[in-house]
Amino acid sequence: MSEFFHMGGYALYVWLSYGLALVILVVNIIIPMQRRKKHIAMIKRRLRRTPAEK
Amino acid sequence: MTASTSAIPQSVSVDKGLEVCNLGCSREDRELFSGLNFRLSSGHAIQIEGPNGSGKTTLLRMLCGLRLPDEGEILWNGRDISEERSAFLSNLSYIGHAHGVKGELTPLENLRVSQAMAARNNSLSLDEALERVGLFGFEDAPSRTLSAGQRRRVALARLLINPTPLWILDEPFTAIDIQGQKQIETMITDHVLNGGMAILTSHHPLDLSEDHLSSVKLCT
Amino acid sequence: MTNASLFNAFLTVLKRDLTLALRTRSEIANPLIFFIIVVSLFPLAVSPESGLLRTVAPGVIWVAALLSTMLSLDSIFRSDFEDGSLEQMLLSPHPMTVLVLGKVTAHWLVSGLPLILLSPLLGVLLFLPFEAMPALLATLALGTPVLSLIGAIGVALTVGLRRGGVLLSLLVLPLYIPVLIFASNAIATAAADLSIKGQLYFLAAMFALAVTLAPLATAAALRISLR
Amino acid sequence: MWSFFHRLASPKHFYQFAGRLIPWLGWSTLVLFIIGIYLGLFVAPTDYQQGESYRIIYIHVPAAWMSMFVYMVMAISGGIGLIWKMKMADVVASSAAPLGAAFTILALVTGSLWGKPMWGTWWIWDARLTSELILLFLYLGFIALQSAIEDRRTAANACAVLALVGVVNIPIIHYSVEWWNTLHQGATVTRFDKPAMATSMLIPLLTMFLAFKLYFGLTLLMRARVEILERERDTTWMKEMITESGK
Repeated sequence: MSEFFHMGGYALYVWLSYGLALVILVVNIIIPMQRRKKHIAMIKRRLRRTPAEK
Repeated sequence: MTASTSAIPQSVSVDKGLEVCNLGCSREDRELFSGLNFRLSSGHAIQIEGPNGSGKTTLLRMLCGLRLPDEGEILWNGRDISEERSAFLSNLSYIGHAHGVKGELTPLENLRVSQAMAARNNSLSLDEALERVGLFGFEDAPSRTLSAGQRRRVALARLLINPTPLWILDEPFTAIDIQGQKQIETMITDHVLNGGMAILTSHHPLDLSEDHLSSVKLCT
Repeated sequence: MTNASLFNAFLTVLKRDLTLALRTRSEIANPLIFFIIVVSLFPLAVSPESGLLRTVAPGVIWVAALLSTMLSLDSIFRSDFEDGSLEQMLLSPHPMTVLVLGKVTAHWLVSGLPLILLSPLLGVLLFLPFEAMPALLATLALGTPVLSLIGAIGVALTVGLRRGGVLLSLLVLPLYIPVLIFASNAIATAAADLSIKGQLYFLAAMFALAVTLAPLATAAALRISLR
Repeated sequence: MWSFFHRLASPKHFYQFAGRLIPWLGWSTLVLFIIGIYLGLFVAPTDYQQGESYRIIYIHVPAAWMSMFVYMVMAISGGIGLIWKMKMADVVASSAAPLGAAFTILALVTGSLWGKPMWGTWWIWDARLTSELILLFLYLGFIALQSAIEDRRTAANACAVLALVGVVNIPIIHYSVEWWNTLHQGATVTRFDKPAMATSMLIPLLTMFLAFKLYFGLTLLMRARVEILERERDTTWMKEMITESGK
């Protein structure tokens, strides 16, 4: 198994690129989620302050 | 928010002239005005009144096609102005708050430029036009040496050399002295009385009879 | 709107912009002085040794020409935007693309042409071989109009902004890269006494593309910025 | 079919439609990624020439392809927003820009990581990497222009013009960089194009291509929904939806 991680001597490059890819892909999913929560919370707060006129 | 329009005499020909149907505009998410309806036909003027920030200038810019309406449409002779752009523009003269007179050029040069840019020119000579707006003797001085009021008169002189039926003027009387205002007022009333159209934003009273003048009020 | 009055409008805009530029003479001189200063920085920064300077001369002259055109781009629409004459041009019945072409030609005459006339002097400063001088003039003659035309698109997009200067370079420089590649390479090839017909054809093709398409994009961008 | 697109033009329908689609997209992207990476790292044989380092292409090539693809999406949706005045097209274009920039950065870094063992330096002015770098400048210009203009509609229209001008220039830039590269580098440097791929190497690549595409769809819809939340926060339909479902 350790031979697998060794990647024939290129471990640094292969794992660095896969690691970076993972980071970029995950970050690009987390950011929208957090902004979504923030916006929904903001809208809710505004709704509580001005009761939605029926 | 809606605009109230005092009674506008319905002229005979239905679709001649400018017609605004259900015009609305919102800036960012603040609604400036909506549901605006009025018609302007030859021999009429409309004065647009409203407090600051009620969207008067934005309305004028929409009427001359500089800004697309958010809702509703503007028709010239029955056709939407964005379709018949150059036909509409050759019948329109617009003088905005920034009146477009180059400081480095003399009044004569400024007029010569706008003469070449217009579709049709009439026989009035440039000197005569400048004289009529009270700029006799200032023809060759660089415009930046003139006062703000004098510079605005150079812009108003443009109206005389390009005979377009529709005038759209944004606060035409700003920075102009009493005597000058008289001259410009007669200019506008003469234009309207012999069949022209004018839309202006100004609180200056125009001595036009009821069937030649109406007003559109924008309220916030 | 006969095309006589259209051509007349084009000429009027051209004459107007030229008189305006000639009346504020410093606006013409500054980019040229910048052009000379930037080129003379390289011998100080790199090395005064002629062999090295000769190899970098084409690239250095062209990068300096590019940057000095960037400097003078802002003057195409900025003053007209501020005093309202740009609005008047948008509201003229003549098609805006023709008027934009007039303004860009005036800008080129004021900024591009002096660059071309000045460049042999800078070629001498950087020991550019004599055979490469015609190539230098030819590439600048074909290239600087493209710089003005594409630059006009960037200026039209940023004319509404208070400080659009740096943003303008970020928008426009990537689009200048093809011209830079073919022009500086043409001069280097000419310095080695080889034929540069291919590069000049490419530059001419880019010029033709820019002359036809760029004014359309500039007119659309102006209409958007003046909303 | 046309009415489907027409309904998508309304923020309300787009928001709900995207909301239903996102879970499906999310799971299928995850599954595809797992398969692709498993195939790429475990199953694909080692390359006789480059050894294990060639496995980086399973990230680099799809990312490079996506960076071009996203710019096309931006230009097309910007164009639609400009011509037909569709607000949703502007939302799609502005949501796609940061994703495109992320893909370009990913392609650049993995490209230099892949090149390091071969050339011994972190960066080499190879034709493909240089075009990728210039594409990054185009993305940064787009994002900078978008944040510089306050009014949302003007910003969207201005960026649409920039994207259309950019998309016309991308092939010109690409071929002039290629031509410039052949002049200076000559053919000695091993060409960057994919070596004749054994099928066992090709399958992971195609899986990763698909995974990246679905991933792009997923994040684009997520970002677009957030943009709609921001733009439509005062509309009645948004308020009702928030109060009634709270999601």
